[in-house]
Amino acid sequence: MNIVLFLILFPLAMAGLIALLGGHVGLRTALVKIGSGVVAIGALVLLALNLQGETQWLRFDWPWLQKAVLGLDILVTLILLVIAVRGRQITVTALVIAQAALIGMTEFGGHAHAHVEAPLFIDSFSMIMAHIVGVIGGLIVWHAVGYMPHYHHHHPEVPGGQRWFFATIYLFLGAMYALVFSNHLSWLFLAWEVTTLCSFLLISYPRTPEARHNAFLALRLNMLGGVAFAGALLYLAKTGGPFALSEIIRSAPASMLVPVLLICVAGLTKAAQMPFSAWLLGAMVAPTPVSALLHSSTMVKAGVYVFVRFAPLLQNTVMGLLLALIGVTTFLFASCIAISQSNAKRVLAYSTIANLGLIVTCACVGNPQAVWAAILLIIFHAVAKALLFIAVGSAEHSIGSRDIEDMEGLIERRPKTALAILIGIAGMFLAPFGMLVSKWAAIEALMKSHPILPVMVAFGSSATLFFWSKWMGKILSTVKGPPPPHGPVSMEEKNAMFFLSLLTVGLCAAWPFISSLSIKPFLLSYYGTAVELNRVTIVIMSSMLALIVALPLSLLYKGEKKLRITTPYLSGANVLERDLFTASIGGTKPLAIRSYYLTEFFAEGRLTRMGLAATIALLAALVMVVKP
Amino acid sequence: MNLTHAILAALLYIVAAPVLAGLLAGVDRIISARMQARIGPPLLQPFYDLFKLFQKERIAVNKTGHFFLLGYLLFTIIAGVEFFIGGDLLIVIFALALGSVFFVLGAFAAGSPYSHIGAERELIQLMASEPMLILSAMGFYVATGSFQVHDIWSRPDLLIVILPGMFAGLVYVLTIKLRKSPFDLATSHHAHQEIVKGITTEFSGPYLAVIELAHWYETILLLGFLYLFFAPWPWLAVLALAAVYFLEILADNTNARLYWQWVLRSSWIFTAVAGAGNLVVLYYLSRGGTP
Amino acid sequence: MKLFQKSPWIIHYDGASCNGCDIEVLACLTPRYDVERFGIINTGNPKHADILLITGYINEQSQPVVRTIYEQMPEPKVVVAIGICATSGGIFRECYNTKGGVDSTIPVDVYVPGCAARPESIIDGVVQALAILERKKKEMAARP
Amino acid sequence: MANRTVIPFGPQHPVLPEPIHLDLVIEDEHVVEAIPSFGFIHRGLEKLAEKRDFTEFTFVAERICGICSYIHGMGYCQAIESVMGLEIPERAKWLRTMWAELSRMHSHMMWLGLLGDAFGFENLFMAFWRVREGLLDIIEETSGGRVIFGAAKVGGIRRDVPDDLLARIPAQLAKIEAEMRPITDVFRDDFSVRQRLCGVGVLSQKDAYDLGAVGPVLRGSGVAVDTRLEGYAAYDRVQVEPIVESDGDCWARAMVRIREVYQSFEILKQVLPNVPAGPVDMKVTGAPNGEFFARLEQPRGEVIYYVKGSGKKQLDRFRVRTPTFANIPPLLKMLQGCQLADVPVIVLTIDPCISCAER
Repeated sequence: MNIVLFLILFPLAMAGLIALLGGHVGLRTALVKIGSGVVAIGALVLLALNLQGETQWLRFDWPWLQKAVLGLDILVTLILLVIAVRGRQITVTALVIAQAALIGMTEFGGHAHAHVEAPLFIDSFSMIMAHIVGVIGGLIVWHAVGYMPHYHHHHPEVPGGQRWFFATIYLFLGAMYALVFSNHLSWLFLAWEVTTLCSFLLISYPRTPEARHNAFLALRLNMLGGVAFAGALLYLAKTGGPFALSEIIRSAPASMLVPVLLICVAGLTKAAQMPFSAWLLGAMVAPTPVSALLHSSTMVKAGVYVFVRFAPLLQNTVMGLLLALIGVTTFLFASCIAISQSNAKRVLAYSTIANLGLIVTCACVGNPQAVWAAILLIIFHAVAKALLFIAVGSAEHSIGSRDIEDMEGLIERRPKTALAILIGIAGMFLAPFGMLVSKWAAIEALMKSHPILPVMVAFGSSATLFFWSKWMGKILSTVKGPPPPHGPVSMEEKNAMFFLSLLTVGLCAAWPFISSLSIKPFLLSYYGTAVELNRVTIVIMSSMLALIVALPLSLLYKGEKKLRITTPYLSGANVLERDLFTASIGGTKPLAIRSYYLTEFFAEGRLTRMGLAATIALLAALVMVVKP
Repeated sequence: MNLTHAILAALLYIVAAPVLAGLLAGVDRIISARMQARIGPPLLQPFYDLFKLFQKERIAVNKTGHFFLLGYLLFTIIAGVEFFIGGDLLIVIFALALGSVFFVLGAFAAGSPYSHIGAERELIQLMASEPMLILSAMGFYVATGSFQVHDIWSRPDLLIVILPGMFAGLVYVLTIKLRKSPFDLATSHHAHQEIVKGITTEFSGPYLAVIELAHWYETILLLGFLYLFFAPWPWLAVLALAAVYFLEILADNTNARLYWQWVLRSSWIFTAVAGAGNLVVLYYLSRGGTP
Repeated sequence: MKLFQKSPWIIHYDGASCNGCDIEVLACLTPRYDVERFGIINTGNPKHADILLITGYINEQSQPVVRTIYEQMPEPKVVVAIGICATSGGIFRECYNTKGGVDSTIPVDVYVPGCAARPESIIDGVVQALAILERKKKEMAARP
Repeated sequence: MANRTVIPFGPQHPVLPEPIHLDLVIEDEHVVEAIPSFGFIHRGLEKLAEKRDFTEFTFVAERICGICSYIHGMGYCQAIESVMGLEIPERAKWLRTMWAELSRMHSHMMWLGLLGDAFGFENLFMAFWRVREGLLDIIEETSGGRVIFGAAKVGGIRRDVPDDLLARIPAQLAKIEAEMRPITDVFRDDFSVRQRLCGVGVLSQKDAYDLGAVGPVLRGSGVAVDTRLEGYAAYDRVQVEPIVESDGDCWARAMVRIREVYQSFEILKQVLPNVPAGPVDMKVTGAPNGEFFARLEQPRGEVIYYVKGSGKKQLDRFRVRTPTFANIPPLLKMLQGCQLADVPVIVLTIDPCISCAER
């Protein structure tokens, strides 16, 4: 099982190497590229070595290891403290100090420190997470190699720091691996804090006041979660509870209410759930690869990871129901708000928040089928969202805007990028693509819990239908003649888009296999039962997919030669060019067609306030329910 | 349901649905005309129109728009087939939504203002009607313990008795789906509309015929949804469906077209009250009154 | 079956008329005349229409509009000029901005007389147009 | 940053029987800006007055517009008669009043139907037009024409109406009135209709006055002005009260027109029994010399005719200021901030007669 250690340590080593040698551009590029390949292939090797998805434990006989973890903990805390103090952030400073105090009391408070026999482990769920981190993360890093020079070209005001940028990203990936393989809660906490730190560094990368502000916002909200997490550790230490994830999961739910709740609150912050969702929107200021990374394979996925882990404890509890309500409320409100957004990245951000809400909901409902849906959602969301961010980043470079309205007719201007975005969007909401498969499973699963959950999902998913469809429509519709695109798309960007598109489509064909190979063993190990798939449904879904892929072939039908191309209907006011019409007071006017944003109906501010109020009330209810 | 039955049911739907829906459209037009003190067209008029449209010249704004219409037709048929072979209700609803999205994309692709506005309005209507459809599937699930149409179909008890809210909600949403006033925002069977023909503005001849055909398939599928409420008593079901359809025609003839805000708000509220209310009541009843 | 005779869809445009013929065209749709009996529907959209009913003569400003509408109609299509103005310019023939009847701009198949044309004669004109529509359909099919 | 759609609305548009064009700028469905354009049916018929004999020109004047055709003919004749100092026979005056009211009723009922259609209430359109046919029958029986009466003539009316026919009309009108009641009640009470009309396209009293609105648009905003009170034809001998609504919205304008239809029934009840016996026209000799303004109340509001002659058979100058033309500035005011769905409704509530406005 050295591969696990390798997966954790290799990115860390890469981070160090790039930090040391990254001054040389060529060398750095080569290093980053090789590194991304190794990370992705390493994850795949893991699959090959452990095809059955058996749970395996890693034991270490090194007594200094725990002390090293503690040392690193202190180091990370110190770095955070320096950042907070130098940034004159009083709240953040207070939070860091609070967290340090909690950890100090845990470690040095004279409690019998729980010994964890196997601090690292691997089961089929961590393998799925490892693939997401490795394959998608690797592709994003590969993309970043091509993207970053463009980025600096378009943003000359941003000081170059690609060396530290790539080092941080590798550190991030290493921390994510550590997070999903940790069985020891202290180790998990360390990885948790490192991801917080890395996200701060990456968000503040542009060095603008806005970036700085948003980075501190992210830090503040995530530190809130960090403090909660540290509180959970202290509670466990005081009550002599287990420190091993595997033991916590197997213990009686009633005895674990407080620590589980605290860690779940930490999960809420990381998964950008309301009322902690603001940081994810702010994180858009960072370059595209960072957004792609934060939204798809890392960071937010760390948040939902703990929920899925704790799912058996949350099943059939009031706490679980309340947390599920927070998730579903986030889903509903974020989906509705996304309708009013025209900035592509904000739409993606709200959609991420919404989908994570759905994952949280499923995990908190916690029955086998719901967890099955949650894991499928994690997989499909990671792939499709990474693809969307990367494709939108490319589109932004070639059209000079990230506004959806400016993507009009992208299908003619940049067919490949447009196709990638279309596949990504289809992957996010259309039958029979992944997210829809999962949503279908989610609704079935949530029906076994309280009906208010699936009802809210039904409303939320109709809202997603609206904003995704109009975006697709915008890309497909051509009103003006295509203006020449500026700026080429780099090879690396194309590769990443191609592979992620392939993955998005391929995964929908392959999901029954993923389900039976990876998710089923996990559920069996957790619950002793698993979900059986309806064969007819799979056949229908597959044939729908085949049809969607085959439909473009109908364009080759030769009867279409008889087609007469004419002008669009403009009430008879057409002028020869298709985007002009005879205007009032003489002359001609260009046509402009814009999508609906329904900004009064789905007002961002009002809905955000409503969502915040609802989720804060739910949090308060949680505190009332869970008394230590 | 075994394979032979399933194939037969699918074939029957593919062949019989347009015939049935066409006749229904004919009756609809005659009844509407009578309500307006007119004689109205012959019963077979919808078929004359359809076949005529297939014979018209093919014109289009660009070479891609109509490709999406094929998707509209195909996925609507798939939704219907999945329904009538007794498949998963949620898949039916998603396939239906997929078909509608294809339709909308086709209209967007035309890049013409009126079809664009029509497409946006169609999306609003989709957003308005979708929750109720999903909720009705949930209602069937709570009542019968299954999402499979086959299981729901073969239940001996009359579902309308325990799902009256769902039925009312579906009838409400049916008005949107059938493009009847006051909810004929995106396009209308009548001529005078502020956005011309809305979503169908740019589609003519055979392409318009495809849209009409898909709409017919959709109509029968939705009526099938309503049939489920009365499944054990087919005669009552036919009677109820006739009454519902008449009600839709009546609503069409006694209402002005409303604003999109009103359509969206009212159908979401109606869904939340009738649909979700029904669901929650059922949930607590099934748990013996204890929350 | 002669489908075009059973399902003619019309579109109406006011070239430059006094309204008299226009409201009579609309009156054809209403209960007393009820042209839907013959499957006639007023579509309002050139792309759906088979028969273009034009009232009034053509002036400088309406000429391109009429041309566009005609061009946007799919084959087979028939043009019916309604009222004496549409036929020849009628009482406005000597006005300074006239281009003449509808046939000055697009080919006309049926001329309906009257000022204003009565609903009965408009319906008669449309019925005459049906035969022409059917003929054009055959010509269209014969074309390679 | 605003996402604004810019589209042409008209000239060819199914809700507009006549060509008018608006450059619409909309945001979602909010109308941000609407710039109108005219001239699609400009015929230049005022210029034609220089080529035609002034008596013959009556036919042209009747074809200024096919809906308010009769009043145009009558107004033109009244103007010429005033220039020439002709006092036309009493019977002609009364019959003119009758036709003017019949013409107002058929115009209003046509308009009510079209309005119903504009907000997607097809049944209402059919119902109003069905009832209106009865009115057209009366018009056809008395004048010979359905929409263009051809009854106006300088110096009187073109043909007399038999007394037995006049005696039959009240019964016919009573039947029409009975048929109308339930349909107009829909306008008054129906939920969806009120949704579409109440509070839409509000024109304040001050705006209506300042922008020079006329007719039902002005009266719908609470200004009691009705040119019929000037007492032309036989209006000085019948009871006419201006019909006023105060809300200034589309519903108020619709109500004004509905009440005016009923008012016309009342006026006809006063006119028909009182038509005196006698000749209906007089011999006209000479040619107009001088100038005159005639003001009449058209269904759409006040219309002004200006004629100037210099003793020739042809007029020097003929000019019409039609109500639609006057109502365009208020229309632009009303369109501000409305919904896309309201555009046809608001445009219709000024009862646009583009043929009139563009002549």
